[in-house]
Amino acid sequence: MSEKKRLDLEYSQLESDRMRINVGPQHPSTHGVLRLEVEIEGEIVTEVVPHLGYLHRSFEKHCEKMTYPQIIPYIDRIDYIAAMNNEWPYVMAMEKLMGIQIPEKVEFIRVIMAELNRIANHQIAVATFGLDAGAFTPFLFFFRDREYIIWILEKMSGARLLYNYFRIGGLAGDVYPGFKEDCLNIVKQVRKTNAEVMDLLIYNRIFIQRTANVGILPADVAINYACSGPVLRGSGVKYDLRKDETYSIYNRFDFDIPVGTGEVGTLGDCWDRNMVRVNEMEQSCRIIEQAIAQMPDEGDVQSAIPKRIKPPVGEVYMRAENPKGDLGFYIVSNGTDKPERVKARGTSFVNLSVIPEISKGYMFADLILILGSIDIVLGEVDR
Amino acid sequence: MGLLNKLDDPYEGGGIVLGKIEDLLNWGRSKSDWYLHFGLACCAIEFMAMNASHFDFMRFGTIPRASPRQADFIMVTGTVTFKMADRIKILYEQMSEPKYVISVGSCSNCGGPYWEHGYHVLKGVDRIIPVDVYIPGCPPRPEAFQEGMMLLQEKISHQAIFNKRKKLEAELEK
Amino acid sequence: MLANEIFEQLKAEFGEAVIEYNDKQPADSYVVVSANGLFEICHRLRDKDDFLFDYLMSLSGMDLGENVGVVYHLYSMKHKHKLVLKVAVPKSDPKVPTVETIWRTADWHEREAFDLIGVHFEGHHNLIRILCPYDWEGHPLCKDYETPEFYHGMKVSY
Amino acid sequence: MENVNFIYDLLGKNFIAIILVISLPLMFVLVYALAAILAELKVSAWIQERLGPMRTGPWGILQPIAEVVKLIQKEDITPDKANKPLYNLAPFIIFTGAYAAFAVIPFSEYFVPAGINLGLFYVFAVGSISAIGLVMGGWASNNKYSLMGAMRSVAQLISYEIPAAMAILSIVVLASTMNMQEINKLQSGWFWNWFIFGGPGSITKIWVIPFTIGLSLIYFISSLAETNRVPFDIPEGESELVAGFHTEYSGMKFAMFFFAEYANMFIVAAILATIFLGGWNSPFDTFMQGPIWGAFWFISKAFSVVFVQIWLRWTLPRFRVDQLMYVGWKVLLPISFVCFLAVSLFVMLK
Repeated sequence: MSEKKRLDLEYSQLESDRMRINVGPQHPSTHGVLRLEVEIEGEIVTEVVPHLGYLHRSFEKHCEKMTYPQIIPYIDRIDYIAAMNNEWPYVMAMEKLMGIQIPEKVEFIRVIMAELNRIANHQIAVATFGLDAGAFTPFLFFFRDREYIIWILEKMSGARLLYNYFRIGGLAGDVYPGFKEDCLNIVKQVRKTNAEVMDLLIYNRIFIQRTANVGILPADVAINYACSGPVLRGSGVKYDLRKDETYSIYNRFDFDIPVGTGEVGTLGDCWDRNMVRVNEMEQSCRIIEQAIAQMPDEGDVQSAIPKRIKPPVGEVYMRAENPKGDLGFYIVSNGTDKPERVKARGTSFVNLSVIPEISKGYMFADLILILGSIDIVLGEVDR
Repeated sequence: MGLLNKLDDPYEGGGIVLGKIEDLLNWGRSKSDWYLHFGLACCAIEFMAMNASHFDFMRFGTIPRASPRQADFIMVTGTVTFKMADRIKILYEQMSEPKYVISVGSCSNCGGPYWEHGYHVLKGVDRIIPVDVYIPGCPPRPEAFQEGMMLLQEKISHQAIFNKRKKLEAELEK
Repeated sequence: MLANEIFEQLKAEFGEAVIEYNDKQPADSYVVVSANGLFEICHRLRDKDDFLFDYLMSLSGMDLGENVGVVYHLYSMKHKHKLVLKVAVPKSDPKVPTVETIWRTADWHEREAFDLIGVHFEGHHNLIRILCPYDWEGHPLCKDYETPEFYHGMKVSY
Repeated sequence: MENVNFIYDLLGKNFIAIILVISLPLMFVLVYALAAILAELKVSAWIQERLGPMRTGPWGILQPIAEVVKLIQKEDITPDKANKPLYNLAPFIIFTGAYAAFAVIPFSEYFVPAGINLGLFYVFAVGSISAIGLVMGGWASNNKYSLMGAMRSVAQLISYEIPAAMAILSIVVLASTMNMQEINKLQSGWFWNWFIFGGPGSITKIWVIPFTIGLSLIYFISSLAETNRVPFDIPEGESELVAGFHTEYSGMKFAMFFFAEYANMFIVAAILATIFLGGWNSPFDTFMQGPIWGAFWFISKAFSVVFVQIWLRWTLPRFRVDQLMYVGWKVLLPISFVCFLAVSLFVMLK
């Protein structure tokens, strides 16, 4: 028997008593009202049981009772951090179901809005991830920038957080004068802050020690769990709906899909997932710049649609690349102005289900980081 | 004894000494409010923005505390579901007196957009815990948070510590 | 591979268990299979080299009035093709075999469908409620669901 | 050697004088803690492009006072299942540990509360008392988070005392005394006489300077761990353990933890200032040297160290518990041994 095996055996006989602790629903770093029932042995996590539903707001019930345009505000409230991106798959699904052609300018504005919101979402994700690791200041740097993005979105839609801006067949309003300059300024500011945070947080030695080789998610496990977005890409799978299942006008832009590289640790660890988000901000900046350059100045922002939206009997499943992964809507229409069934495939709901799998055997402090690296939003988990 | 009575009389006039002490104590409580680090839903994101550099909630003297024992007030930021309602009750009971509640957003005020068909949504957090200040909006803007915080501070600074009954009667007469 | 080709191949292999193929919809076409053969079909869909449906996008429960249905949206990371599977079982005996051993992601989706619609997934290792509280009564997304008046002493309706 | 204490000189060594000598550090602790709390709020705000408390007095300078006024009024909760005697005793023990250490801190040439010869030894002995308080409070709270926080903090305190003690021991070897006042007196003159630069001596000391600077860094890092500051704040790491060992404490008992934390910060800063940075000595020989100036120099040096502690807190992420142990036992301890060896060699050759 080798020395290592002997030690392992000895260790396995040295089991101490296990302790079950409840993390949440009120806990500073569960990102909302998630409850994790954690079994720990000393500091080592041996079992994690997530309990959801503390924010179950009966979204799908509401959809059955509302008319199609009325559903959009509820969709904002699913993933309230990236509301613009949320609305997109729903309106695309409706347009596909009803066969509506939308004007070109609308596509451009939608792309810019979605990418701006993607940056804002990733800023929160990286900021709170830093907060989980104990670094408070990057959080505020990111929030300072996010505020500038929010100002643009507010000028466009009138709301700071939940926009209700994408409508079936178009948009709620046209761009305001000076929109292009604002966007270009944001891009500059985002790049500047990213460079700053690279030094302060991402390549900080303590941060690397904390996050590298922690919470490793192999690619096959990630696919089997149907993870998507940065969680899947962090494991090295080049899968992005904007390229793989090109929707809207994403084929006109030149951008890369950042994937995890295992630069400082193992492929698919927390650091990789976080780094994918940071790199995606840069790619979003590129898309915004190109879209601003190509965007037509003139044009309608609403195509002609019937006043009362009554799609034909049928069903459609449409998904789009949300900042957190692919958000899908399964809409079943029964021919009236209210849907028969709307099912939202919550990205965070699916991504979170991988937690019990990848957090076993790590320290309790790592569990918090793994949770943070998955970037969940509880509104989407519980719907 | 006329002078003394004027200075410190629990039954007549406020009393200068007690009144001043009361002012000091109220000042301390109103200027130093530690809130429970606790977010429920969409409003919590706006509350995070509120804490960040642009709006800087800490200007009011608020500090986040993760433990309810050390918190002075709880901000119910978002939709309260039935599954969560039991926990909010527990959290509120764990807080040490004097404690206050700010209900943020339509959802926790009255159920918000989920008032009609939300089978799993509590229609207003005031059904389970007493609320001091309501902040409307879905979600409220950071300016509304500031207003709500100032209202809470004003409420605390006029609270009666001594002569509670007397002040209550005086208010009722109004 | 297109959905109708997949249907042909499945029909050739499983016969009776694959019921029909529908492409008359304005949007997505789908394949209806029977509950008995579901597990084998799913297994074959994942593992056969021509299919390789390794990614379960979504699993939705449906209340169809008399029946309850389950809809599977599949995707292949390699071939980039999609398939919609449907299965319907009577409401009196809503038993569908679980696919959580094929796609681990189905675990929580199935719990959700059980919670909201009341589909019973046979063989699921931990079929308990996921969104509603563990002591909640009824399945809220059923069309005939009636909201309870009180929950733990709290009034439910406005 | 006689230690000068201006209160005894003025009043004689009677009862009132003793009370005065005891209460002066206490008053200092209270005033200092208020200032440090304000500094923490304000410095963090400035680092993060905020303003910090602004609405309590001019520029928010009354904020800590408001906080004390409020904490006095808060309800004092003792959890039902807590071990009540231990639970109630713990904050007092921690505060006592922090306060007792002030007895040997030389504030000025003419004021040190008790100039005992084993000053540094005493500081270390008393500093360990707070570990008992922590584990008492954490265990008696009957809360799992508290227990974990207490366990972590005791492990951390014990392991980081060793490199800190090695660093101090080296200076003791160099100064050949444990009396803090004596150590101060040795460092008089220009700033290159400070022990961070090898202490008083001819130009031949130049090769020992890297080691003494290293020792001061080791002591500073260990002191961060001993006071549970970032990046070693895992006992109360907010994102994991809610509030660590004081999760269940409220009101004045929590305030005592709060005060003790800041008092501890000052003590380690004061020790660092005394043994490495010349204590109450002016950096420029006789310029601005004297009893009052001494207090000024001492307090400003200690405050600079406290400022660096605050600065680090708002800059760095937090270590994990095993990495913390790794840093303590496998990095700091060997380096401190090497430095100790070098310093001893230097003393032998001198």
